[in-house]
Amino acid sequence: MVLKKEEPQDPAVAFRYPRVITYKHSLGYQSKFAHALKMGRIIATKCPVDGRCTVPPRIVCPMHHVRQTEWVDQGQRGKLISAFKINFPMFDSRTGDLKTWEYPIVAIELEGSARMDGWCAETDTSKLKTGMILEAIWRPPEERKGRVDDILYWKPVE
Amino acid sequence: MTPQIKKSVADIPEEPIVVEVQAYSNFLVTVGNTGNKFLTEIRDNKTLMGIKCPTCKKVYVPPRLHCPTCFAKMSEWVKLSGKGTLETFTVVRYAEPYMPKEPPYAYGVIKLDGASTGIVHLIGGVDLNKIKVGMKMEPVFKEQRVGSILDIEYFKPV
Amino acid sequence: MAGRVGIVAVAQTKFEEKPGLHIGELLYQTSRDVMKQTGLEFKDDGTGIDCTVASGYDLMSGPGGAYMFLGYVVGAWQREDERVIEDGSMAVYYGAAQILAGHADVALVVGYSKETQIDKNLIECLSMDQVYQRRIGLDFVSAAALQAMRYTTKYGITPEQLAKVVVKARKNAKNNPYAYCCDSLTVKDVLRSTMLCDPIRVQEAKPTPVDGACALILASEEKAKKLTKKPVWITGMSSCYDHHELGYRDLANCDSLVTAASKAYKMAGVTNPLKEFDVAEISEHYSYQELLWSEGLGLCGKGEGGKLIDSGKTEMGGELPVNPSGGVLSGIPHCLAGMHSVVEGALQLRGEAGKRQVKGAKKALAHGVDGPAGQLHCVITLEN
Amino acid sequence: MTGERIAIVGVGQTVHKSKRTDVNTAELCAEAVEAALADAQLTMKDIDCVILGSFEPADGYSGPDKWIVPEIGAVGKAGFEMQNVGTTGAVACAATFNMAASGLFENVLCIAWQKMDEAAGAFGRGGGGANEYWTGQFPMSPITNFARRTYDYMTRSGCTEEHLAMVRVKQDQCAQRNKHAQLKLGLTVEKVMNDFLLAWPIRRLHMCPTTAGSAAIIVCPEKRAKKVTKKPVWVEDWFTCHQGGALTMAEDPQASTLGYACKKVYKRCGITDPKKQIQAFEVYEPASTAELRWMEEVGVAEDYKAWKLFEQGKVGIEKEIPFNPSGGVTATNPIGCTPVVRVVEAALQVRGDAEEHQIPGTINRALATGYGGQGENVVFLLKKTL
Repeated sequence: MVLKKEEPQDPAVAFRYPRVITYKHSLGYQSKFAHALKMGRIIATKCPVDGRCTVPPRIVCPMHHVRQTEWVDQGQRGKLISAFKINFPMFDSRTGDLKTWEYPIVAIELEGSARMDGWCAETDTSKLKTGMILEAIWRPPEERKGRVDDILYWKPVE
Repeated sequence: MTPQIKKSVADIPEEPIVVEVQAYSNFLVTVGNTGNKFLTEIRDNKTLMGIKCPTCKKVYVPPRLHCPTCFAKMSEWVKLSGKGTLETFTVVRYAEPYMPKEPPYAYGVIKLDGASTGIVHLIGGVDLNKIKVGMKMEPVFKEQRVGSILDIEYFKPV
Repeated sequence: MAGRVGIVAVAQTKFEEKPGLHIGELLYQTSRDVMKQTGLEFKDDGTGIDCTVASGYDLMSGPGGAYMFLGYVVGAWQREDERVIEDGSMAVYYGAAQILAGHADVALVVGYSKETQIDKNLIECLSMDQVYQRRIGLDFVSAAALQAMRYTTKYGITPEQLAKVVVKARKNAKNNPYAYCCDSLTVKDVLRSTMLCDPIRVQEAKPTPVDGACALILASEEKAKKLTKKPVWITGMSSCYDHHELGYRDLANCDSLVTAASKAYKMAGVTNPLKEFDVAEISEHYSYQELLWSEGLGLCGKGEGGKLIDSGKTEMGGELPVNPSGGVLSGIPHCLAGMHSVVEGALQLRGEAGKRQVKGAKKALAHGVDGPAGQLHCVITLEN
Repeated sequence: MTGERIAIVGVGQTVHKSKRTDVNTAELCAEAVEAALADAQLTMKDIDCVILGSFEPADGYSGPDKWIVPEIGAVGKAGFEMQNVGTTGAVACAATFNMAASGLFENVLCIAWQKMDEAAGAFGRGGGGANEYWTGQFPMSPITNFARRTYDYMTRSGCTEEHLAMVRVKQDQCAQRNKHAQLKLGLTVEKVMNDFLLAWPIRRLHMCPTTAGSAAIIVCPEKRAKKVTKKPVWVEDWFTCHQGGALTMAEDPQASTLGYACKKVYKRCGITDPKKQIQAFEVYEPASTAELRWMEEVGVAEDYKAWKLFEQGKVGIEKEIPFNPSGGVTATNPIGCTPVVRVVEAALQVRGDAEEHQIPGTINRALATGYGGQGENVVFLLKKTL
């Protein structure tokens, strides 16, 4: 679904309607997770019934429908589960432009057993093998905003 | 993978965060052949056209392809004088980014002569405090017309 | 109706600005509340809640498919979980239809809205058609104002009569612990407030932004009798669409509401709504709407909305108290108003409405509205 | 089911195209409604309830139903709009079936649409509200989801890229016989394998296109249905199986509720051997590669062995397993309306009116599904006789 930049000639046939919506999202219970990211840590909510850890945090366990109040530190390393590279520019709703993505997206199983997405520093996907250990590389503390992109990428551990 | 020592999460603050995010969009709005005819007539001939239902004989402005009550396909165009009666109006006194003008400005529903319906448009060329329901109105066209409903600058009292 | 659908539990949050709370928390609080009242859980063996119907606008809560990441909070895990993109009353309507269809026995209906995170007017502007009405910057406020002007001039409704609606709403809201605005207002205060969009003044429009959520559990007749001692029955319901283009309608009438009400009344066997109902909850986003919708609902004749408010019949203690909760004018978020009406109606019929209780209420009328200048109405009649 | 038994009495769809400049979205819907009314030999006057479905962020509207309703002549009728990401059309169908079965209405119209040529640059992507700071960071889209899903499937099953290409070629062969389908490309395995790589192993041809299209169905309760048509298609059962973000692709790349939903519906309808008891399948596969897993989940193939059926050439309109005879979603995809197109196609197969892409023999039962979000599914079972 690549955006074509050609503009229609005749507004009586078709016209562009650009619009920006500003959202002020309350993170609520997720705030703790954002604070942790600012501190360079990843934490997950844990289900009191079966102990399943989830990142991003969830307010209740979807399967057991119980409130998850316990937080568990997930460490800084994880096992690679899958990796793929996006070879085409995709629409970025944050800027309204097309963006190319240089790093492959990886799914990681963290030490604390939660699974999450991340970017991988190794751009050659053939070198990425399921089960290899990756380590989180963070932005400098002063640049962190409490968002997932505070983790710049995940780097294979030699 | 040897798990690292589980760190305590007690030191991570919990106070709620509100994040601000922008969502951009750039829709292409297709007018369709029926709307196209209406808009080009405004642009090229400064004429307002209505469309007549073959079943219930109502004349609709702005036009549409199907009659909203009979679901009959409409194709008979009716040329209108553009003059009409002000059925209702309002003066907008709050500002929003999507508005076409700086407030205060006025909207009105103008029941066009020869049509069964009214058209909503801007009211101008008159002191906002002197607008009265029942006034005879006529359209004022822009010098530079592109094929949009805003080619009518506003309706003003005759 | 083939069978009856019962409301077995209702819940609502306090309506206020809640910048510290995530939408999920609002949903969780209310849905857990009704589950606790009934002791029901999400189960797939037919002994728990069978399906969820939510109502909420996507663009209100986040860009694109926001609900996709919220459904699990109200039990979407491998379950029937559907969403109506309309005012909350339509979710109740659909939930009840699912039970009548025999597709579910117990339905959880939830509504959520978080106005603090968005410019409500912008989203409402995005509801207008792109080529004509949105291009000239029309939104729900200006659309309502056009309707208000037409209505008041056609029938000679005075500004004082409109202001009385607000005064009544705020006075009633004082008895409602969940209400957002319950300040003492006089007619003069209302008339002195800034003009927002002629003839609607700031105090005559719904306070915004407000956050909140509502939840109900609906059940089939058999199940409802087992689940609660005080079931509230849905006896009639209908929705009806009107024209979208404001110019296509006579804004002084509300034809679609008349149709919706007559269908719902026919189902419920109601012939004289003013006499037969003991309490009504009407979604009045602007002061004129209580009067105009009252006409549409048949509580008074055409153009007699002004007389109705003057007569005091709709006050607490009157013949038919309208909006004992304070209604939307005391602050109910966008798209939750109709569901709130049903919740309040059910509370009244259960005799659990606290200080705002209408004594001995047996039949209640709930109404929800969506779209510019009341394009889509939904009427639900309740009985205990 | 204690409510009324219901039947589809009329179906209609537009010819799906990548772009329509001659009509706006509302007029596009009217085309499908006209087709459905003509099919059922009813007029708009007969319809007493309309259920609308559209993925509104791709419409640029908040509640587009308000604008569509007058164009389809539904002013003064009851109804509302349903939406749930990719399964929008499916929940709209479910709502239509519920409304008809509730006994409140005689003729219920379901209309769903999407005009994707307008929507390039829609309001953001999934998950904005709940996990804003999370999903907003990653370019999450069906493409990335299915790249992950397919990668995982390949490692588990041992199938190769060639098999994936075979699936695509089969779909194209079917689509070429469907006059409503959008993409008719005349593909070969080589062509697919040399196509532009979006995200390995997903190539451009594997993904669903963006379509401007609309579809409508008319549903009546039993008594009325028998009056209206000689060929009613009975709605046997349906199940909306959502998961509401309970699992992400990172947590489980095979996350899907289809298998669960099928099991549940099969049990309710007494289906023990789906391969024999169901003669037509219209399954929503946003990427052609997903069809393999979906075949396993609906029960026509063993787990992780569906690719072998393609190797043996057993899948096709006239073959052993008639899967997606219409060409499926990789040929036509007006998002919010796609599941309705599935139901429409399944109903046509049951009636024997699918013309060029009709499956030979009697179709007693057909299955249609809707897919959305991260593995959410809705299953419909249609039947020829009660």
